[in-house]
Amino acid sequence: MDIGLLVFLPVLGAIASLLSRLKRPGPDHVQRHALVALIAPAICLLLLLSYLPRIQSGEALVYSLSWVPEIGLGLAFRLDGLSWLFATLITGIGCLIIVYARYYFAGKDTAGRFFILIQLFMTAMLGIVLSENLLFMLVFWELTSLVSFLLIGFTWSSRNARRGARMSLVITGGGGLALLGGILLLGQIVGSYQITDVLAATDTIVSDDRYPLTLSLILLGAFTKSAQAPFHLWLPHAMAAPTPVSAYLHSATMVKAGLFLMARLHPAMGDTELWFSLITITGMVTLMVGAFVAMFMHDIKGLLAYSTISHLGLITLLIGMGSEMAMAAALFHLTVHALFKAPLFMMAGIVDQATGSRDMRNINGLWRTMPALMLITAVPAAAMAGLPLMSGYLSKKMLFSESLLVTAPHWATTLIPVWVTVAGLFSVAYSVRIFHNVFFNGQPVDLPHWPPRRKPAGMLIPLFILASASLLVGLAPQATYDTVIHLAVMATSMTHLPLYDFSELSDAQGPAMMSMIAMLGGVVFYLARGPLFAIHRQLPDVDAKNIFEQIMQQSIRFAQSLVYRLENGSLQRYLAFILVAAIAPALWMLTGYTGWQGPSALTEVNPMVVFGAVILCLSAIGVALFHHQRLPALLLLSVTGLFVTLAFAQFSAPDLALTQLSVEVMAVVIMMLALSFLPQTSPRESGAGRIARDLVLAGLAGTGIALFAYAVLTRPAETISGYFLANSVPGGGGTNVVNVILVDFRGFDTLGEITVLGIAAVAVFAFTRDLHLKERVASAGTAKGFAEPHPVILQMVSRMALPIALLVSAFIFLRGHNMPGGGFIAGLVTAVALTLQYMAGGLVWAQERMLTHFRPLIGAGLLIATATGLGSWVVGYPFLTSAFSHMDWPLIGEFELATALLFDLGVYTTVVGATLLILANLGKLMTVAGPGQEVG
Amino acid sequence: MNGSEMPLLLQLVITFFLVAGAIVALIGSIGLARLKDFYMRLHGPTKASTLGVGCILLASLLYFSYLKGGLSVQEALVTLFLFVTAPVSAHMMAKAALHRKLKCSPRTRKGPPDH
Amino acid sequence: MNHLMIMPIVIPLLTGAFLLVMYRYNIGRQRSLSIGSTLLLVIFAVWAILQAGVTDYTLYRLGNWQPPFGIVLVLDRLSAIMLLLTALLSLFCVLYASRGSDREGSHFHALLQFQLMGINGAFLTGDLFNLFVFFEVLLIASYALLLHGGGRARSRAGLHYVVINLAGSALFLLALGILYGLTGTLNMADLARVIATAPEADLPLLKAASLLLMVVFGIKAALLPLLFWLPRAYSAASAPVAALFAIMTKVGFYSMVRVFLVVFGLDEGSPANDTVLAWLWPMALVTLSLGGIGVLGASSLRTLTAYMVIVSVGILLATMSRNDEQLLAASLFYLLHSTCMTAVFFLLADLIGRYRENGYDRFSVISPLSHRWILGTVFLVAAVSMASLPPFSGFVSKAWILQSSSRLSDYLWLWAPILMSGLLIIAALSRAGSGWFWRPEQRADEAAPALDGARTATVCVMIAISFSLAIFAQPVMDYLEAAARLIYEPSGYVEAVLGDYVGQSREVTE
Amino acid sequence: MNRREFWLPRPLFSLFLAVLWLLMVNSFSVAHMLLGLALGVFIPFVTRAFWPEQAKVRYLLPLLRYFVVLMVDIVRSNLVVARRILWYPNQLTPGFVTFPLELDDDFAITILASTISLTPGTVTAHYDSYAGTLLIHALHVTDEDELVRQIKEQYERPLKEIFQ
Amino acid sequence: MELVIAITLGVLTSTGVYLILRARTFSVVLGLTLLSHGVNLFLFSMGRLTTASPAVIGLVENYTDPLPQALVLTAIVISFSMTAFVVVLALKAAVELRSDHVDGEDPNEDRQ
Amino acid sequence: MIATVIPFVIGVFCLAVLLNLYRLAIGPDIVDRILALDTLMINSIALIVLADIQMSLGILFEAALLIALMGFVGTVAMTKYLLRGDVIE
Ligand code: NA
Ligand code: NA
Repeated sequence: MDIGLLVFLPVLGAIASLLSRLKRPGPDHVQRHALVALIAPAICLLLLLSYLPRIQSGEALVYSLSWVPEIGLGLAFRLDGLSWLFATLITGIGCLIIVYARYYFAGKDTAGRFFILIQLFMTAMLGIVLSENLLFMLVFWELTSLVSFLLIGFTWSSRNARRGARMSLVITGGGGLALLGGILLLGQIVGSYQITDVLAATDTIVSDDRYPLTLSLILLGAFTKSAQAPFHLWLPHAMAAPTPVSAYLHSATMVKAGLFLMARLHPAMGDTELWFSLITITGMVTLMVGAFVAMFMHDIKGLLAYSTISHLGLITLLIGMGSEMAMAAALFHLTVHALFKAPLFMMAGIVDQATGSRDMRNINGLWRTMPALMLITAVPAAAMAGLPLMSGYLSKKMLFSESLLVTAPHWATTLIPVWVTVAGLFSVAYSVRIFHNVFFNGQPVDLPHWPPRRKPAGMLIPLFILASASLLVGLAPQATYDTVIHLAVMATSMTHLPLYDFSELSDAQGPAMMSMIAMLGGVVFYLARGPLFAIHRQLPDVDAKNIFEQIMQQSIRFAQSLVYRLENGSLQRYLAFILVAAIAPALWMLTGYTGWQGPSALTEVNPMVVFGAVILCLSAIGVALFHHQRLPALLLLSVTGLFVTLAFAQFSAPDLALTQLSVEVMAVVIMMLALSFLPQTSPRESGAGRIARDLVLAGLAGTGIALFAYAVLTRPAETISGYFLANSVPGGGGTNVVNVILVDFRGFDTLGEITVLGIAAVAVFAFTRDLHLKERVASAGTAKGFAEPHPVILQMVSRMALPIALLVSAFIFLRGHNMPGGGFIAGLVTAVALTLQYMAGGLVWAQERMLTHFRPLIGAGLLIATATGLGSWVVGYPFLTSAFSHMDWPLIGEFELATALLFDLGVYTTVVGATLLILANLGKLMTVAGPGQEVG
Repeated sequence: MNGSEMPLLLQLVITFFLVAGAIVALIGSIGLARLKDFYMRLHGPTKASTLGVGCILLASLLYFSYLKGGLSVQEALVTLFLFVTAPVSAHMMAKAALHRKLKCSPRTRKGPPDH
Repeated sequence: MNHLMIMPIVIPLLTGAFLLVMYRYNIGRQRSLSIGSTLLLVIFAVWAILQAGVTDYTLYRLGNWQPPFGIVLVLDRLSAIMLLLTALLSLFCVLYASRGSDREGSHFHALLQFQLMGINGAFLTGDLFNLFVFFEVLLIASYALLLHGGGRARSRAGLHYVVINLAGSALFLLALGILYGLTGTLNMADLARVIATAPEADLPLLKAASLLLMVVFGIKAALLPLLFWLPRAYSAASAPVAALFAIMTKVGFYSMVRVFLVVFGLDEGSPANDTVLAWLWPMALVTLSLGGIGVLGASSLRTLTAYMVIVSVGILLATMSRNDEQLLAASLFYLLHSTCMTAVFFLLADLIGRYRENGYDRFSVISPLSHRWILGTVFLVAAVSMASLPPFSGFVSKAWILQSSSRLSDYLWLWAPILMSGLLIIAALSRAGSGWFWRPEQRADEAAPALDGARTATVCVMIAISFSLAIFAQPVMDYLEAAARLIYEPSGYVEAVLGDYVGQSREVTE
Repeated sequence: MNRREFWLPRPLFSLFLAVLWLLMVNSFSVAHMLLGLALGVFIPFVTRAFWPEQAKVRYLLPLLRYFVVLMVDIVRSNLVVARRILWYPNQLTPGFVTFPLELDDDFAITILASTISLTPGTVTAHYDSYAGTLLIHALHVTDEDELVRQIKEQYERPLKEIFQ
Repeated sequence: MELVIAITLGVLTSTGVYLILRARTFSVVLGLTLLSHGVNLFLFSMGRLTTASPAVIGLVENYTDPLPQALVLTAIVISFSMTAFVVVLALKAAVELRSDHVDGEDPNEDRQ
Repeated sequence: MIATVIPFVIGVFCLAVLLNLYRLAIGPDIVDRILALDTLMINSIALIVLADIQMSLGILFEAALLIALMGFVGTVAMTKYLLRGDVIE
């Protein structure tokens, strides 16, 4: 449990920092923040130290808590030698960074934010190294990318900071996704994400088909995080972050996460040809690229960044070699690097703040003004150069000696030793340069602050501690190795190893020679820097950030153009896509289908039906042909509608005929209302190609429908409708089965259907409410002549027709349950009769005479229908259960009372309200007082 | 069920109305198709078709009255409705034609007054 | 029979109708009614979750008619989940809209209630034609809501959306016609039964009908190449409407699951859904990829979110088309996550847009912003969740999907676009965030309107839901696995719905 | 307006509706009589605002007689028109005739206009309420004044009697 | 007879499809109407077509399949609602987008 | 007798309908087309009634009534549109 505490303590610290930040910033607020921020890491460090004895006994402390067992994700922690080493580095250096930052951020408001983020980051790093569950580790892995994004963009007003932050997030985030894939595959192979299980399943993993992919994905994650070429590009640009961030994230900790992962998985996945070649080659390239570029950097932080890349490559190379000794060297150098690189960054920050510059061409001769800094920096600089007696010397010699031991594959045996020697040479050169150029090399040039501003001595404390530690390691390598590193190495090889013998190392001749060459060569190289810089200046200046931005921009442009080209705002194209999508699969499916002709015999041809069919077809084709002339097309459409009605009447569907007819007229009236605002003709704007394409689509669609219809019609019908015919009278109380289906068997459909109508009307109301048709409104008025607005004769007849039409609709309504008719048709008849009043008397005239507004009518209709349905609850039946009874009243005769009639009343009311609401609002657009005024 | 058990006289009457209606309606439509200008064409449908359909409805009235045993006057309602609305339709169409200043045939004695 | 089951349909219907009757109600009363109704929906949805957890299938026979003759509502775990998701989502949308967006046009609350009725009906119904009806209800309401507030962009997008969906409705009817013509029934369970025993010669026709249905549902779900209406429609809609629309594509997905896996999937030997699933797979993958590209190329946060919707649809349909029980469960989890987060982003785009001096949610405009800290933090957290980064539900769901799919032979086809689109999302969101919150100057205080606490809180609670979905993932996953198991036992569904009805009253006419 | 006029604006028309109802339902049960009467009262009540003018029908019997005459004329006119259309469509001499109205009740004018449209070879094309004239199109006209006189004689005079 | 009906359905659908692919809202509305005619008739004919047998109990001896009729009735009402809606929307769009082209005057104006 | 004559009568009305369609197609003016459509509607009332008689159903009366009503309203709408450029104002 307390391992888990170890991980989450910094979160608590971050919360504490957040709370402390809420307090009004006083003169000492940075100090307060720093103190608050130091608590959690310090406790962590102490806890870790307290674990050391147990770790040294070779124990791996594992603690697991279930979280999402379904996907194998658990809160599981593991503390063994490897994680202890990393965790200690993270917390230890973290504490020192916080101390350093207390002075670095002195007087700045942003300090609080820094302390919050740095502790969050610490949590993320501790999570990575202490996770026992690989998926759980991934949670923290992504968190490091994210917090690092925020930290790099810390000074967000700078464009460089923003770009650098984005670049690092995209690269490391992308790597994280690859890692996710890799880890999931690994988990699938092993059957568990627990590191214990994974480490125990080496043979299963290596022999699996998916091993190459798994390894590649995992390494992709590791390489991006650890800035391996070609993913190293983000690291130099992360230097836009404040120096404490660079010192912590980009030298000591985050970039080591990838190395950690490789070391962690080495026992499970290493020891293969693939592992060796992927990692060593990457390491070698990174090592060389980093070292080479570092030599030519003028920016102190830039140089340090590239040197970091180079050292990361070096460690990667060692991990790739994979032998126990190489692993020992890797971990030793990793520790050593953390100890010397952090103080060098801190130095860069001090110099930057003191002089206002980081350019080594300007910064010279600081030894006079900052002698203490010079003295302290000498140690890490020497360590980086790998001078004898320094920690870096030993680790470099370990590398050299390991490089000589490589026997397979063939290409590596000579290449690697030469390669590492050259790289060593470069590293000597840039180490000498950073020290000499900053502290010596003549007088400073054009520095913003000169003489340097005094910096608090406190900043030197963490520097001093780290430098001492580095020195200590160099002086007592064996002790260092034995106490901490050996445990980690054992964790990476899962075997009990003999201790590394440093005395053996000092006796070896080869490594010593290589060291010598590197050192002398480096110095020579540095002395010859003038001409070399001149040559380097000739080389094209490549800014990775710009390249990255360009790639991003290009991708975005590509994405935009692709999307724009597809989603180009053309409805015609979208519809064509949909048609193709509907036709193509069906066509594909049915090519070669032979079952179009079903078993049923064809029925004989009825000439009247043929006549109707021909006219139906002709009128439809006519609409298509004359669609440019809109009113004639509309008339032809009416003919089509009429013949559809006749078809329904002919084929035993009187209800449908009635409905179709009423709907048709209302639709045509509505279309004509709209047509008065639209152009009277459609321009001919389709090219021949477009017309041909559309004709093909239309033809295919029509053929498809025809084939389907033919296939179905020639098959015997097998349906459930016998039940409806049988139960309509006994169960539904009506002889018109269609109506009984509508109000009873499938009354729920009808409820939905009238809701649709109601919504459509309300929608029309809502969006014509503020529609302005200015240019049209002016023409309305009271014209004389033939075009008088309200012809008297029409008015007279319409008024007379209204009561009669209402009587007819009452008739149709009441009859509906037993004969063709029903609420819907009755409603439409009423609506049509009232529409006639609008047409004859005008909107204002008719509107004044309406008994009610239309929206409440719609609502009431829906409520009536729903309430009828709910009524059946009272007697314990489900929604819409009907009841009916025939009552024989004396004198009056037999009366049938059915709840279905009440339901139909709801339908009627809704239809009247909805239809009139639509019409009135369309008509409203024409009147002078129209826009903005509510009608209905 | 069919009309074969009907009294011959009724059958004859119904047949007469059917045939007469058909002929009258056809004449109306012929007029619509053949006559020279719109105003003349208007006459055919307004009267002939209305009456023709009226005859058919009358036949239907008789037929179903017999079939269902009782007076079935629903068709009369349709006829009535047609006779009330047809003049109004014609009136409205004529107004529209006047408004659109449709040309009269050259044989017209006196054109419409200008408004 | 438990009447609570009809409540998710009846309550919004009554509320909507009542709001129309009381059309003069002031906006305050409208809001209270609407919020009250939506709260009730949440309660009933919770009941539905519990009920479905206890009983695999709860039936509600409307009109007390025996299925397949009457319409039957079927509540199982899948529909219960969808009901709860809809209820919660709509609650947040209503709350958000009640801060002012609802006044931009008429009858927002009534229309929204009708929309909920349609959505809930589509989730509950066990009848294919009734599904069509509820589709139309939810569509017509969505047309109206899309146009809510007016403006040119909405008119254009609305017109396209409407016409395309009308074409879709025509296709739906065609497919229904073919199915009815060949099977003589409309009840999903009965259809499944008949299709499973259909004569060999009819099978291709039935499969062709299923392909037509794929297009119909594909238009709703936004499957390539049927999705081009979506980006503009969703980005034109007002924020709460767009957020509610996050569930709409899922209605299409849900219908596909119901129809293709249950109705066409009964025959275990050679189910009729093989053709449609085979078509769905590549189309969904291309959809997913195009969604990712669109996310990168989006010019505003709303458009970006619209493409996020497309990405999520791609993932959902691709996983569904693999016809695997566990994968379906995983994709249902992803459905919960993606619906929640796309809704969050539509709201967030509006929330942030309100506090930018100009440019609303466009990326190309650099504009001072007020309340940078709060909004920035909310955006950051939301973006992390949206990008499927841990520790939010997106991470869990994606991990589950990838994991479950890795057992399939062609898993890499799914993995590659999922992971790549993840990267594109990270790239796009980091650009957006850094451009909005880091780049411009702080907006001058006097010009800045006060932060709307209610709107912000709504968004935050939704993000918190995404987070708690990850924290309490296991129980949710158990539920979803059970839901998926039921889907893959269509015979159980058929038995539960049809009961002892074995083709009585069916007649054959030559 | 008194109570009766409010609740029962048109008693005669109500009765007409009730009869019409019975004709439509084709059943003369007590139930339908009651229902017909109820509708006859209810419908004019709810639509009274649409029909504000009081019809001034003086004599019902002459009106009925008028309609019978009209029916005969319609049949006759059809025969005439049929002959013209079929046998000599090209020899027709159509023309517009302005008919000066003596009637001033809109309802009566409407009946007259409809009558003209339904009878031999004439269609009412326009009603000019300012000038008080009807514009008539005749399919075949040889003497305009004769036509005007004929219409006045045959239709306008009876209508005037009925409505004034 | 089946062939006649099939061809009619095909023609209705074809003309509808052709028209919805036109560039002007009015043509699209015409097309949608024709398409819905085609589809409704198709659905209707799926119950097989019979004459003189309306599903009114007691009127005739053989009844046609009433279920598709009920479905088509629902479909007609829905397509009427949709037509009304889309007509008004087309009008609104034509006014606001300054053109009755389905994409307005400039389809990409709200894109930046 | 009636059964024999009905097909003939139907045929005559079909001929009438064809003539109406001919006028509808050639126009020349839109008013001609409206007139043709109006006539077509009236003739189709006859067709409906004849079909009703032929099938001896007696249930298509409402259809005839509605065609009459709807035909009238449609014609009025179209002519009003021509007269005023609008149907309702
Ligand atoms: Na220097
Ligand atoms: Na019932």
